[in-house]
Amino acid sequence: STRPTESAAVPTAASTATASGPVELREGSKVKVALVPGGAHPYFQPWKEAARQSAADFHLGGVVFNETAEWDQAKQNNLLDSLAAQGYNAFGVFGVSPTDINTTFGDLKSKGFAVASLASCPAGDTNEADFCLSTDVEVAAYKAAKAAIDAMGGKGVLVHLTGNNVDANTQRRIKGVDKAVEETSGAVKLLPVVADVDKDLQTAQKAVADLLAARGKEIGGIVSTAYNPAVAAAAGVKKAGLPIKVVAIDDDPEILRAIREGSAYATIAQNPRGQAYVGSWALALLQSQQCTMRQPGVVIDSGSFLVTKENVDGYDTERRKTSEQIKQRFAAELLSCR
Amino acid sequence: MGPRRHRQAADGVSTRKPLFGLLGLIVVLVVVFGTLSPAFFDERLVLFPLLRDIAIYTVVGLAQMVVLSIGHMNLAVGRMAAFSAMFMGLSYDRLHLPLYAGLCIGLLAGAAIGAFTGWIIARTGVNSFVVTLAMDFALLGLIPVVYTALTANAAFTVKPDGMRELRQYSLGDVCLGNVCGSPAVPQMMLLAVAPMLALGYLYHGTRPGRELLLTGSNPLAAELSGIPTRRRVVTAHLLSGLLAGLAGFMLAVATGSFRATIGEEFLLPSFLGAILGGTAMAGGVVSVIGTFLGTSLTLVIRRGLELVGIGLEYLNVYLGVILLLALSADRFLQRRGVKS
Amino acid sequence: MLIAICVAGYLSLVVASGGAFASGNAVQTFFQFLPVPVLIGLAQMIALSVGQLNLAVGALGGFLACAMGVLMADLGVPAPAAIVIGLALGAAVGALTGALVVFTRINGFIVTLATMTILIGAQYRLVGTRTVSDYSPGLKEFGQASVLNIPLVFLLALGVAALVAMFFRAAAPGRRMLASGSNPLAATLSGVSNDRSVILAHTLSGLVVAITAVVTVAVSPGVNRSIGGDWLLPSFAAPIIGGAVLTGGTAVVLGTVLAAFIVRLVDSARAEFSLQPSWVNFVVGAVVLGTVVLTRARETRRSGGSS
Amino acid sequence: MVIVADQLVKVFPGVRALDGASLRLEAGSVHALLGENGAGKSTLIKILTGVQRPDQGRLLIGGEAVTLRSPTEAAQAGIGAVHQERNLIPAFSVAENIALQRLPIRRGLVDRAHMRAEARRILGLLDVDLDPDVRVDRLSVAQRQLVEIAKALYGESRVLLLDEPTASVSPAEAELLFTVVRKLADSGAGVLFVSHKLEEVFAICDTVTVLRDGRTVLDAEPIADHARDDLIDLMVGRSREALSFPPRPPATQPAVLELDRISTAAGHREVSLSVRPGEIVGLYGLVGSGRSELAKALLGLEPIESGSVRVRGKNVVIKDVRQALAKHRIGYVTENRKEEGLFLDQPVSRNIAVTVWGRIAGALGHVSPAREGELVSMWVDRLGIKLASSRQLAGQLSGGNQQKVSLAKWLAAETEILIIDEPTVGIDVRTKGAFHELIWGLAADGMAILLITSDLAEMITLADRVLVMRDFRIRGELDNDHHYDRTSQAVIRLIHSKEI
Ligand SMILES: Nc1ncnc2c1ncn2[C@@H]1O[C@H](COP(=O)(O)OP(=O)(O)OP(=O)(O)O)[C@@H](O)[C@H]1O
Ligand SMILES: Nc1ncnc2c1ncn2[C@@H]1O[C@H](COP(=O)(O)OP(=O)(O)OP(=O)(O)O)[C@@H](O)[C@H]1O
Ligand SMILES: [Mg+2]
Ligand SMILES: [Mg+2]
Repeated sequence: STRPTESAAVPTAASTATASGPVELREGSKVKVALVPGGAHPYFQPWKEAARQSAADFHLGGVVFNETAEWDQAKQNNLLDSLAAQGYNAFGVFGVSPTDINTTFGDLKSKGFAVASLASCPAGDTNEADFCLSTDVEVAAYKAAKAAIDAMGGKGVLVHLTGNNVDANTQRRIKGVDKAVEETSGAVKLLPVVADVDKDLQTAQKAVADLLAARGKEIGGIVSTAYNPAVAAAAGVKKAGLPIKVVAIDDDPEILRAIREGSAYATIAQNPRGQAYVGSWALALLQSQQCTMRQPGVVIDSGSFLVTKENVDGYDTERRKTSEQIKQRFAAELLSCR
Repeated sequence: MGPRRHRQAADGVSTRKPLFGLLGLIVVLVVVFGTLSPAFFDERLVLFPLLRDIAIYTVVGLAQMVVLSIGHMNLAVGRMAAFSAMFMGLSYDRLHLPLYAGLCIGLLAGAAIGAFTGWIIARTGVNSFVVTLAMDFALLGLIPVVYTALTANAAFTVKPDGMRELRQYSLGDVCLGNVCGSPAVPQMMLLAVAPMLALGYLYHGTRPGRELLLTGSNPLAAELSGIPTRRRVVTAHLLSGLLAGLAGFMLAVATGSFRATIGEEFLLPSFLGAILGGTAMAGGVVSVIGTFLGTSLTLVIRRGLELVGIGLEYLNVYLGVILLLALSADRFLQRRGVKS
Repeated sequence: MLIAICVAGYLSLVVASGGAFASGNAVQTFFQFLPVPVLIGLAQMIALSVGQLNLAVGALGGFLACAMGVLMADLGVPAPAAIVIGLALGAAVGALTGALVVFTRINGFIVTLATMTILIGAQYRLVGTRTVSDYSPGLKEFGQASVLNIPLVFLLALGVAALVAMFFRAAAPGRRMLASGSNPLAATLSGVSNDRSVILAHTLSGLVVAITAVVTVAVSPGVNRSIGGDWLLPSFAAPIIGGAVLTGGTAVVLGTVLAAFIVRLVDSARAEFSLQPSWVNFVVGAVVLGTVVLTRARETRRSGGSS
Repeated sequence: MVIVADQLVKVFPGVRALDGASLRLEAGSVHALLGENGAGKSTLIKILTGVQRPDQGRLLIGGEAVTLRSPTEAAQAGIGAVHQERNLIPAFSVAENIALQRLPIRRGLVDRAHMRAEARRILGLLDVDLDPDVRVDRLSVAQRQLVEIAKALYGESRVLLLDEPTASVSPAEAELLFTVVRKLADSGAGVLFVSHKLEEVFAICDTVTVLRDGRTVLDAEPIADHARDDLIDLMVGRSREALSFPPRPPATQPAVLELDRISTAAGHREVSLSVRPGEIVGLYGLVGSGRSELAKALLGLEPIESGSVRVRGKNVVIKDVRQALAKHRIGYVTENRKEEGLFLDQPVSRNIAVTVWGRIAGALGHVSPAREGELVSMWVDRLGIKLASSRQLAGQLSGGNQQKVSLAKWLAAETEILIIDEPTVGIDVRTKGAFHELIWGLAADGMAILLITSDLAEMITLADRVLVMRDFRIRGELDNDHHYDRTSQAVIRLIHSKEI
């Protein structure tokens, strides 16, 4: 469950209130923020709305959301340069390739732009961006797996469906799931990961169908850390009418629907809206020279939430609360402002 | 093999390479985009990265061109790049070799895998399409195994000395006395120019090059004219692997790490660049400059649209439409030219 | 030859799975996902028969699937109407592509690559990143329905295959297309219009893609921008393993179907033995190469691929 | 019905293929169209069949002006043609190839029964017995030729245009064709007959038109009024004497090429022959007797099962043409230029230079353009190849000029042993003479030549010794005294000799 995160977040929130007043952005009109995901994906859709809202709330020079990177690091680098050429001077980026993105961040910083790594942090233990606001993909995968295992009653056979096998993020998701399974010390058996099934919905559907046809009886839980397999798994399990607990990540309408109708057990919702909204705000503070990071490259958890049938309608308010707390935390601990 | 060749022989137009047309198109587009958004001429933020891309994808196109020249295809062009980049990463990460030593090792690996592919094709006489497709799958399986075994995130992140410089430096940084090159032209461009010159010479000036073309033009007649067609098949695929490797290196340097996903985006651009440039899929006709221009055309269009601020909703639509319009216009003018 | 491999492969799977693989459910699952590879293979084969390539197979399929989905789910168009529109649209796009190839004389590869890009863009315009799923239950039932564990959609695909075979064997336009593909000059001198053949080929190719899209909409839980993203290589692999020649003049319907079957076998094996994806890729590579070496080696001692 | 071409002009990049050519083809007559290679004969025929559009001039059919936009329109106007290039669909059946013009349809599908019947009927006219259902790619060169003729007859053509129909058929088959042609003419059809074999022309034609450099220099005159030589003069533009070579003293040096009781996978049995330097050995036989395949076997393209090959006295096993060329200095001029001889989409220069690169290539295989250029232009001149520039694509040359290119390739190679397969198929009289002098000269300079030809006259003009092959066996050998009647008698006798 998500209790720990919150209980962690709440006291800090309390403390900020006393420590220092909330930070107000004085002059945002010269700051143009570009929010650049790795490519088109349901996960990032809330960024659009957040972009509009932050532009309005903080009177920024402009906030643009551009998803034309098409999951190609080279394309994303070019896109960032183009945006810079168009006058954008603060960047919130989901790096296509976690192992390369630090290089990109470095280049952007060296050109004097404020940079935030949103929704995922660079691989390795350094972060060239000003800060990283995310729930790390590995952690999210870990939580999803745990949720599935709990639902399975702590034992049984678990399967992990995921995307492009040679992608670094996929490797981290696999690690996350493996970790959760290891913690059961053998009570839960993990079938070999089914990767490369996110290419298109049918590949995913086929993979799920074949899986259920071959192993359906023994499988107790499916955790999908990619979008299409999640949709396919929910539908597949429902069709096969097997008592398999499907846990997804992210909260695309399609997945929430599956949870409501019970074909999926749960999902690990993250906080893309908060990432974009708070991220833009912090970027504006940095780029307008009003503040600096106390500890450049710091990593902040943007929160993650277990969504089941029970809280499927309520979890979003909880999530907005968290976003607010993150903002306060920035003000209190992370930024030092003039 | 007959059909396309007859078609070509039948009318001179289709065989003449549309180089000037392409050049014209590129100029026109640059002017248009430049006026729509003056930022287009920003040396540091636009021209430099654009030219760096052109350099990389020109090499990719050449890697496809050399096999097209014998009427074959290489569907594994991207995976061969990844394969050879893997060896480069290994030699930096494990052997701590300097940048160019690692490059050489990687290129050797690329050449080897290419030659092996060519050898299978020559031996079995099976369609290159199928063999390279199979090779692609095989490598697709092999590469992740190695990376997951040896690295944390499916990538070698060590940065040998000179890598950063190679990525960032332009001709502006090479000066004779106090005259310096243009800061808009990345030094990496040299890595593309070198193979362009080499291939240009190979095809126009040397025996093996011409023998490649004739093998593509009519394998049976080539065999009967004393050309070692099988050896040429191997040669072509070897070169393809080598160039793919070079492209992989350039991409890795440009983005930052030697990773398993290198080259995933290479396949279609490799054909597009070469064929736009006037290289015939049926073999026997190549154009090195054309490959460069064809690659430039597509990248200029994309970059221009980006700068004008086209979102994903329209980007691809415009990309395709502009490409079609531009080429149709070009063809139309060409035919007018021939008539008069 | 291919047949032998198919039978052998299938039986070995049945044995390996201790008979489980012969069970109704498994059989149904197996054939449930055969129609799409078969149909896209045929669509590509039709283009190849006149020496053309159709890179837009996946993009067109994805676009049409999404278009039909949106028509039904958002605009409330009844399924039959949506299907008719989809088919018509597919044929139209195909015809347009063919016309472009003929009238601009731009290489078909480039043209279809451009149309592919356009269609991918259009598909995104239609559905963005969402998944459209609440459309005609009737259609979805059809997608799941089966007689004796053989899904209707598979029978549909076989029907289409039969028609295509018929077309190339016995219909005058089909024969003319093959003539154009095999030797355009000779075809011209025999009063066959190569231009017409090319346009017709692209039109039919588009139509078959549209049928594939219909099947997709019926079979899959929903449609989104990912549909069709993975069709390109399979569409080539099936006919070429089946014995089609890239430069035209061949129509190998049976070969295409069998090749698709073989690839599907590998999928199932992957699940059956829960193989590592890497291994599966090895296997696919090996199977593809093995099959073709066996079937082709005796044919041609001539160096190099036929293209 | 008459068909009239009036002052046609056709210009290709660099060439005026037709430059005021006129033709008047009467119904009920066989009309010869003569001219050197590149004179414009095929172009004229392509225009009469709507394959190409004239740049100037008019076509009149039955008195009124017409424009033929496509071969279909020509067919509808009752014009059928056998073009110079082979134009069959290899994978289709004989019947289907014949009927491709207008496939018979029944209930939307091709009516195969009817198609087969039609094919049988037409093949019957030619009385050729060929199974209408056999795939064309299983046929011999000659058989394919006959199918093309049947194809032209399909659809009751009132006008039949034959562009070198006898170029690659045996005399017997040619005879057959002539009787058919006569039949057609007598039944009121107009036949246009293009050939470089003047004997044939005189044998079957009533009237004659001569083209020179795309211009009509003799317009539809009775052939009877003209002697062989003044026709040649008209074609060539200047008079030349017919050549005949005196018998030579038999060559004395030891043989450089010897086959000793060779048997091949292709079916040759116990084939033995030897060729000395300075000697032309003729290998005669009907089409399909296995001569070309013997040559191919010799070059390692067909497996040799038993027997031995000796080159300059040493036993050798030849792997491929490259080895034959580089190591043993053996060259092979293929018989079938389109598939085996030429690179149609490549410049003429490369087509010729391909065999010499090995010799002139320097370090890194560098080929000096100058060196290559002069070699190419030398051979272009020596064979009088008619082209716009050496950068012109081989596929754009006239049929005969293509043949010259494929020969030039091997002459340029400067081999010591040369196997020449059907060198003068589709070559005009003058050039044929030039070829003969050339080949004779090569031998005189000490080259060992094995000459394969189905043209008996040519064989007797050139060969020192003639070997006769039938059904993949050597049936006999005779010394050639260059006396046509005597030697031809002997050869024919050997061919039809019944002994096994
Ligand atoms: N498609 C083409 N492009 C360019 N030149 C051509 C083309 N077709 C023919 N020519 C030129 O036109 C001239 C006439 O060619 P044509 O084939 O009519 O000669 P021909 O009389 O048939 O000779 P032959 O007896 O050798 O067949 C030649 O010089 C040839 O090179
Ligand atoms: N009756 C036949 N039926 C089928 N194929 C044949 C027949 N005769 C010959 N062929 C094939 O046609 C080609 C011509 O035969 P080949 O060239 O070997 O004999 P040839 O005496 O050299 O004839 P040519 O005079 O055409 O050179 C060969 O490929 C041969 O296999
Ligand atoms: Mg001719
Ligand atoms: Mg022969």
